[in-house]
Amino acid sequence: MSTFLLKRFLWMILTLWIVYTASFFLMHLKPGGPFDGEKKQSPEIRKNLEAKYHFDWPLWKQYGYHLGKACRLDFGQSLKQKDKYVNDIIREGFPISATLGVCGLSLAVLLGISAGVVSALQRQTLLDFSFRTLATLGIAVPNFVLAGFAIIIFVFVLDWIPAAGWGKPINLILPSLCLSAPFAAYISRLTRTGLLEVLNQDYIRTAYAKGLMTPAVVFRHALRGALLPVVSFLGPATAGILTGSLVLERIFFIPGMGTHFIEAVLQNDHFVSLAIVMVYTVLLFTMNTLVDLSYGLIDPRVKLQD
Amino acid sequence: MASTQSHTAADSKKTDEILLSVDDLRVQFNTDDGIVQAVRGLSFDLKRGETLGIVGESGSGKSVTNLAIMGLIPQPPGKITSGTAMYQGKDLLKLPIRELSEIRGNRIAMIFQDPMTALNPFLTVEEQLTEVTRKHLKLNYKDSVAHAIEMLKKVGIASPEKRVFDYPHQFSGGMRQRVMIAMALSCKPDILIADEPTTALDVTIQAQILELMQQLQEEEGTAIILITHDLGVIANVAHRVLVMYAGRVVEKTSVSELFADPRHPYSIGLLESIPRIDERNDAQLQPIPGQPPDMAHLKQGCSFYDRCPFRQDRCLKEDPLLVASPSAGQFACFVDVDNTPRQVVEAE
Amino acid sequence: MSESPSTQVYEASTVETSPVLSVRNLKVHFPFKRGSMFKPDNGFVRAVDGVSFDLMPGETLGLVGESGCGKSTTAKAILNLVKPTSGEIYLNGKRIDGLSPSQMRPHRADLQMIFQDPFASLNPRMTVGSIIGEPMKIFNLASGSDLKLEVMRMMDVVGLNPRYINRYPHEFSGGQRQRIGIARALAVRPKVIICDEPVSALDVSIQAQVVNLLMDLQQKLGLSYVFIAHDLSVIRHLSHRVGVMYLGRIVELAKSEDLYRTPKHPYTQALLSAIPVPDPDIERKRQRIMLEGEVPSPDIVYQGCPFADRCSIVDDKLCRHTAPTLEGDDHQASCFKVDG
Amino acid sequence: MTDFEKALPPLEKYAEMLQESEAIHGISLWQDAWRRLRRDRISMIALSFLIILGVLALFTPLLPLQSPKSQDLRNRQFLSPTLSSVPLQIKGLDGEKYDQQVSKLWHNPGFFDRMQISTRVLIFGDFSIPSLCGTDHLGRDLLSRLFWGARISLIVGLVATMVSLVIGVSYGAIAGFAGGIVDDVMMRIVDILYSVPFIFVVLYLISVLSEDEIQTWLENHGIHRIIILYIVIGAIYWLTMSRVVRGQIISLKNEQYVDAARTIGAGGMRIVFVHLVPNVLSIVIVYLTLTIPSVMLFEAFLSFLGLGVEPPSVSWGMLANESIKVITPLEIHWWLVFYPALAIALTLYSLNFLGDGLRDALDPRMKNK
Amino acid sequence: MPFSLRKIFPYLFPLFFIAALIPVLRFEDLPPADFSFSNGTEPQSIDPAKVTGAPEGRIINALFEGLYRQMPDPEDFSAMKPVPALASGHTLSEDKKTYTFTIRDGATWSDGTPITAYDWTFSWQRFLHPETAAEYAYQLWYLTNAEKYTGSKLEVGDKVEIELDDRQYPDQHFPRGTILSGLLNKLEKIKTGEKDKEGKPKTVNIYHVEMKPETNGIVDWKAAGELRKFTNIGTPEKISEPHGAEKVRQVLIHFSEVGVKAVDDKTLVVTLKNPTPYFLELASFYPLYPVQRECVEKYGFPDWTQTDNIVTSGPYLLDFRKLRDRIRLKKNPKYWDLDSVKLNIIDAFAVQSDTTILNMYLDGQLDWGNTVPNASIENLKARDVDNGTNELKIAPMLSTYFYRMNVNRPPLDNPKVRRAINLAINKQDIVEFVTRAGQIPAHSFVPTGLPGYKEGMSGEYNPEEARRLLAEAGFPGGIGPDGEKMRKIEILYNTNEGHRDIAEVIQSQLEENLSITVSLANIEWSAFLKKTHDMKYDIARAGWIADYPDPNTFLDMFVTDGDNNQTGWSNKKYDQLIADAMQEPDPAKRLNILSEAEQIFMDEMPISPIYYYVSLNLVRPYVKNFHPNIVDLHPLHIIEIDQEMKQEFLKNGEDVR
Repeated sequence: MSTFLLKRFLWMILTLWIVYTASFFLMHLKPGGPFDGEKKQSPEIRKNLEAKYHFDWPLWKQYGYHLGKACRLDFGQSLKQKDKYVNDIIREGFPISATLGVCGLSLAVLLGISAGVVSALQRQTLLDFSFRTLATLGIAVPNFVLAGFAIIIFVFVLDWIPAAGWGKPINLILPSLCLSAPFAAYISRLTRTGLLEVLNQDYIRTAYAKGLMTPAVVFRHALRGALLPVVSFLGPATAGILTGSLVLERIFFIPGMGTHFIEAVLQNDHFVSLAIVMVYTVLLFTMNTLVDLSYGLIDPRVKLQD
Repeated sequence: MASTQSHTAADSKKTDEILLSVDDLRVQFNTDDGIVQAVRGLSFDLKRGETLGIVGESGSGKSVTNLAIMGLIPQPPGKITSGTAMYQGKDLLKLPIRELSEIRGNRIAMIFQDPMTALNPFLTVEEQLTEVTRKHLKLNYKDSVAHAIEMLKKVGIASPEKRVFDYPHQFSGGMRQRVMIAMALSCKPDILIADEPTTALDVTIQAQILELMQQLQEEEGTAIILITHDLGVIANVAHRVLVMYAGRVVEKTSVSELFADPRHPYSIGLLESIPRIDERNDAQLQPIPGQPPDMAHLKQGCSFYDRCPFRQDRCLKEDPLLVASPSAGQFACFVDVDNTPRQVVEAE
Repeated sequence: MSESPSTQVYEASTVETSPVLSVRNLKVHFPFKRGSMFKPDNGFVRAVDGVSFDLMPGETLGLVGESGCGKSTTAKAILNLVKPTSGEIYLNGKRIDGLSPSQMRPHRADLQMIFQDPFASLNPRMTVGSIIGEPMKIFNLASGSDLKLEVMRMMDVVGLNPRYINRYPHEFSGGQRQRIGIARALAVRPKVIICDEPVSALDVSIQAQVVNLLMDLQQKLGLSYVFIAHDLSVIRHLSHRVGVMYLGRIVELAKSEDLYRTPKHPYTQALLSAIPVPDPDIERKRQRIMLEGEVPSPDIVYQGCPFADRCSIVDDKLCRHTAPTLEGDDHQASCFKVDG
Repeated sequence: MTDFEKALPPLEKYAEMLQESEAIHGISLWQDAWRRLRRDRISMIALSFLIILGVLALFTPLLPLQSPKSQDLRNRQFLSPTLSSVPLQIKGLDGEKYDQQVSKLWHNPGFFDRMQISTRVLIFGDFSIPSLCGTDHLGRDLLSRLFWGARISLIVGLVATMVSLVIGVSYGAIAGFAGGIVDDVMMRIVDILYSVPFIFVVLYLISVLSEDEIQTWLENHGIHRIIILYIVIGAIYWLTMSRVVRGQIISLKNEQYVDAARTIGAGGMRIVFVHLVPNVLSIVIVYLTLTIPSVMLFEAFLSFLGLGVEPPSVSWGMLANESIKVITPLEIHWWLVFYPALAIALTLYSLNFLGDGLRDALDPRMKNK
Repeated sequence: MPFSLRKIFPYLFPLFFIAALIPVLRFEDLPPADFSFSNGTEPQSIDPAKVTGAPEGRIINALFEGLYRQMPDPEDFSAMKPVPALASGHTLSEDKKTYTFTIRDGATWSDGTPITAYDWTFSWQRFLHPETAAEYAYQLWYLTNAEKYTGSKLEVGDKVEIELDDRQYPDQHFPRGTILSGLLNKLEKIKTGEKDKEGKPKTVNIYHVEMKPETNGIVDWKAAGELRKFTNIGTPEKISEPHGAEKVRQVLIHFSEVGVKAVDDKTLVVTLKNPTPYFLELASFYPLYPVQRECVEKYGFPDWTQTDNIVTSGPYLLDFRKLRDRIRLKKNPKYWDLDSVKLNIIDAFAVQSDTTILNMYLDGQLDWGNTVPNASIENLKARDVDNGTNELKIAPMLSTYFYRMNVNRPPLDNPKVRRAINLAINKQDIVEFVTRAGQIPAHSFVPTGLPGYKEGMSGEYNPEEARRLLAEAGFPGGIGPDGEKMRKIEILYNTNEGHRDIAEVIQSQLEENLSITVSLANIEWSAFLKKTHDMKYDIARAGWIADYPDPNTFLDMFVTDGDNNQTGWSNKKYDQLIADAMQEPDPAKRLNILSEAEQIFMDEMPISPIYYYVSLNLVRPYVKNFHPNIVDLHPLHIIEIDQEMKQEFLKNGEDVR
């Protein structure tokens, strides 16, 4: 296991390096720079700005310089949030996005699995059909449209929840609900198919032959196998949650990493976007590794694949 | 290492008490190709301590019969259209699921063909063994583990105290089948249904498993329904035999009678078509020509008609019923009953 | 059609002719990664560990053994489907092991295979015509409408209705599918066919049809078979010589009659006695040698005789240190305790 | 060999049978699956919907719809569904005037569309369907925009998916079939790409592609920017496809019929394309029906960021995006939300249900269940 | 039973999520603010020298203060007027080039230390210093030699200051290292052999300086000194060594040459290059606000701006700052005019989405929303009418929405084509039906509303005239002289719904009125800027907000090769007029010259003005002293809350629809 983790760690370092390099050059080759504004600066001011942030250096030299700093986890100062170090920005944004992401993911898992199990057990009934319809709806309606309606209903019609903002637990409800919707829908589909497949297995027949009743069979025997696809979906789901939160953070005015990232990308705040890309990469990699580990923990037959 | 095969011990426990009585069982499945009549009017009795062999080709309805008795036919697409299966005064086929589940795994247990897939790969052997005894014998966790270890010891698994915490994939095929047997026999059932228990195993392992089953039967007096396509296995362990073809019993007789004097043309063909280990047939094998019928589109008349060397015009119209043979057994063919000599017709 | 009854049994040709297929000291070892992801366990599986035999023209050599004894791997190695670790394979006197796919291709016309699973060995998306026609196309044996006629002829030869040329495998029963597989193998007019458990997936009543067909074809076309099976009765029925395999090695090799009548190796003896005879009278009287335990895993390296652990006549001094080799002229066995 | 031939029955014998054999058609797995699919009511409804949608989208210029782009700021802003209509004022025009009116009413129609438009004018004249779905903030007819948007969205969905299909299948098939170190390296690349936040790549590519030189070059080669969009989206979605295909190929590689193909001397290419790929296709098709919706949604997401298609072209994503602007607590122009959402939802519904149905129909294990 | 992680894992799995939540679920309970408003994008910095935007301005105006401050004119609340702030007043010299400011008694920093004239010399030196890289540095280039200081430009004979490479913190340019003074004798430019990013050869400077002695901070320029050679620290050894040049941090024009001088603690003298009638407006512009030297030099940038470190001078203190969430301000008890400060705690939310702003406003989370979604303007107006309130406040602004036309690209090189395009755009329709906030259709580049200024005229919407002009230009009916249709014109705009709608309407109008083909291209902001800066467009949207209330802020950008010209347009007469206006001391004459220039500009039409912006503010009825004005500037400290009204308002639980 430790060799597995070590190998994974090394792969992550390599991935990080590749992603860093690719992103770095993509960013610097992208037309337009961080110092462009509606008003074009005079050449003198521009020169001073470029000198200050080493943009006057040849690209490879900048790359080496910043990579060296990045290796020491120093991403320097933001080009746009000039009062802030990049690390501060992440330190402020990450916990917020993490809260939102974990809530969204938990909600997605919870809702998705419950709906999927019910749907599979009540196969071809009205209940199944309505769950599947709901699930398709969850996938089909973009979450920003969903958010619009949720705000109207919960904020203005029912007046339960403040419209936007961050700071109180109640602020978490709408965004995580909207964030989780497509994933809950997808998970319920996966659970349903997975469960139906597992219920056809011989060992389920064995379990029935032992005299177990349906709940015991489903929860003790079938669900583990049925959830394997759900577990492996959690990796991509994390990626999706991260992307989804980009939009929702904007609508619900949540100061998470997504907002920072989008703004940084759009404003060419290279150092911030690079750092956030790194954080996302680490997050995705960690999540994928966790998924692989859970796979091994759930299915004893799974073998080690570096 | 060497042991003598003997039925005496088992015979001594055999009584005439009828444990299970199946009457006119009919099962059908809805498929894309139409309605498949998997079992068409099957009846038999099972006595305490005996081994009833059911032999037939794949698709002949032998597995479906037993799944039906256990209430394990997925419905839909399956449907039990008629019949009763009386066990201790209750009709298993009509029992509510809650009551049936009290019998399943407790009074009637089952082992399956493929021990690779019949055990849950996600759970340890201990988890799978204890759950039977905890449910039916109401043992607490500690006792149930002890019981599980004891059962594993009984079926011949070395160092069961350790292996009980292993996962199925850590066992070899034969060992897994032993675990299945241990699981099935945990509650000392009256009836053990063994659905092709050795088909997936090697011959040397098959011999071990069959020996084990017989030995346990001797000890516990369990009645066994043994489903197989291997006539050798039947000859080895069964007392009585049902020969099934296309969802029907075509011959029902004692094991010695079947091999000595098969009556139904299918039984005869089956015996002639298998190569034997104990003698070199210099002649070619005599296969049964043709293919088993399509169960979704059964024609009128005897379903063996197309492949039968003794067929008559009458067979085309009527489906023969089981009749008593001169020697205690029953078979379903017109020829012998009417005492007409069997006339070989050219097979297609 | 195919089931024309014949009383004449094809006898193996005389010894003077040279073998069509020779296998010398064939070894196939696979690396494996095993164990859970938390407890990895890597090593080598010695699937085939020094197998040698000759196959004479017109002869059927049965290879028998329990699962995992390496019989299927032997077949695959001969056909160059897996790479042998060491050893030599000669087809018609030419060495064919270690050839590249293109170098191997000309030899494949003489060497064909019939597979175990009639459901898995046919591409479900191809018609019978294209399945049987494919080898002919590859070897340029026929083309155009001739190809179709050739295919129909092959179908006829194996007892399939030639009119069904445009049907798909799933529209046939197991026995018929196996006939398709046989027709595909025959399409290139091979001399040697490796039959890897060709009947074990079939119902008993169908098995006999296929066995008869194979024997019939051998007689008519002068084929040589390496017939691999775990079913000793079938092997006995159609083999001229039989090799018994255990843990990647042939432990006994003899003429069919001799082997079944007087098995020498303790493993062969146990194997034969384990098989139930479809006759309750005999069954009741039989003395049975019970082998204890299971076939050990082929990844363990043995110093001595691999069967020693389960052997009833094991001699600790003799068997534990050096492995026995096949000894004897006609009736060979690899055991120190029997004389050749 | 000659012995062999002698033992075979004469070839001529089969010539007559050949004709009989023509009459006997086998049922391929595809036909079999189709048969099963036909019995699935929901799938068939979904399929019919998609076909009708596709046909309508293809022949949109032929339909008597209002102009998707002509605005009427003064009189038709935010009209709720109504029976009033704007006639085209094109009938009777000819030559230059006609051309001018066409380019006023429709955005840059191609040859095929022009033909349809003239046929439409011939049949329907100036008549056009009233604004049954209302009008938008610039007074344009929503119904017409929905239809024209369907064209773009469906094409984005299809083409991008096809791009992902081509890349994904070839990449996955090569990796899976080659195995060993090649497979390791190729899949590791996929893993790494999975970790790249693709939004970034999209932003980059789109801004690079709107560079003047590149744009001129592309236009000179007849490549429209929207095509680039398809390719970009497709290039993002191939990752999962390649994993799916690789997994399938690896499991099929060990099938006996592949061994059988080897024993008859089939080469690597033949094995991949004759034996493996057709058997992977069923999985791929099911996966496609799930990819198209996500591509369409991704286009909506891009539209949300303002990076989707360029007006006056219109896509459903753009309509959906416009709709959130009118969801305010003060007033909701419900038709601007409802109809685009309905169109998207129905299409994705159909694709999803069709996907489920296809999986059931194509999966051999589900046979007879 | 042996312990097995695997066995319990499935039960742990749900727990995993809950466990993951615990460390991240941290909420703090904040006391509610007296007043909350949306501040647009997150301020880039609260260092006055570092920023350029309006959101930053709102915060800096609350935290800091300048010599003067823009306040609503008591006579006309819609006008803003500079009033004395940290300066108690000023005198202006005869030539209108020298301002002498008197610093207010009792003005103190928030740490209690008094504010002196030296704070300005320090702050402005820092502001102009090249290493500060202040984007707004040009706002102070009205001072003599200020531009040279920022641009590190030197001529032989200039007095120079040399900063040695002995800084306390090398990455902070304040506190500075040892400063030497001297006269520049000779300036050598030597090629390094390397090339810079654009591929031009790189050069380094060797400064030959005659050193001047310094006693008690006073340089004796008359005294003779040794000759030394200097070069910048980046110069490679292989060049600096043969020349015997010492490596130093900076060689700049001596700051005593720049037109700002503290005579004593209370007197600040500012010398300008030209008479600048709007200099007081500049003096009340936030980039020119002073910062405290001790604070900046102690912590350095950016640390000095952190909540715990910052020392400010304005009516409010920085309570805390949460990135992209809010900045909380609290009353500064040391403020000199404490009485005028009404609110104790203010929250400035960095909300960007205007829909979200509206939601938050209607839900009561905001007292002031600084923008409104277009789609809701009508509803909000109707709502005001229904409620009898005046929450939506619309006021004209000194800014213009316009389209640049690339005069280097045919057919746009023809002024008649450009004028035709301008006349074919129905601006009235755009403001009435697209922007819909009461924006004013623009007929000139300089917005109306500058007193004494007569704008240039570009002509009203007139499709007939437009077609005629186009025909005159050689494209009758959109068909060129070669019989081909006029090439497709592309309108470039940055990604934004509002821009898109306008572009779509204009596209449709041009096609309708002129029968020319127009395509639209939207690209994201920075790529858009790059393209317009590089002039790779046909027509591009643009907007310009006045830096100060004077036509010059609009007009000087279109001089030949002006940084913000970006159209390729050049007109000698125009250039001359702008230069003349610069020198003209008489305000009225000056405006006339500018007016003449704009008319030339409008006749040539390198741009097409679309409309003048308005400011849109949503303000709750209980907020007092909020006055819409032309620069959309709203001093926070004078805002009052009518508590009674607020209580009543909250009690009524306002119906949002």
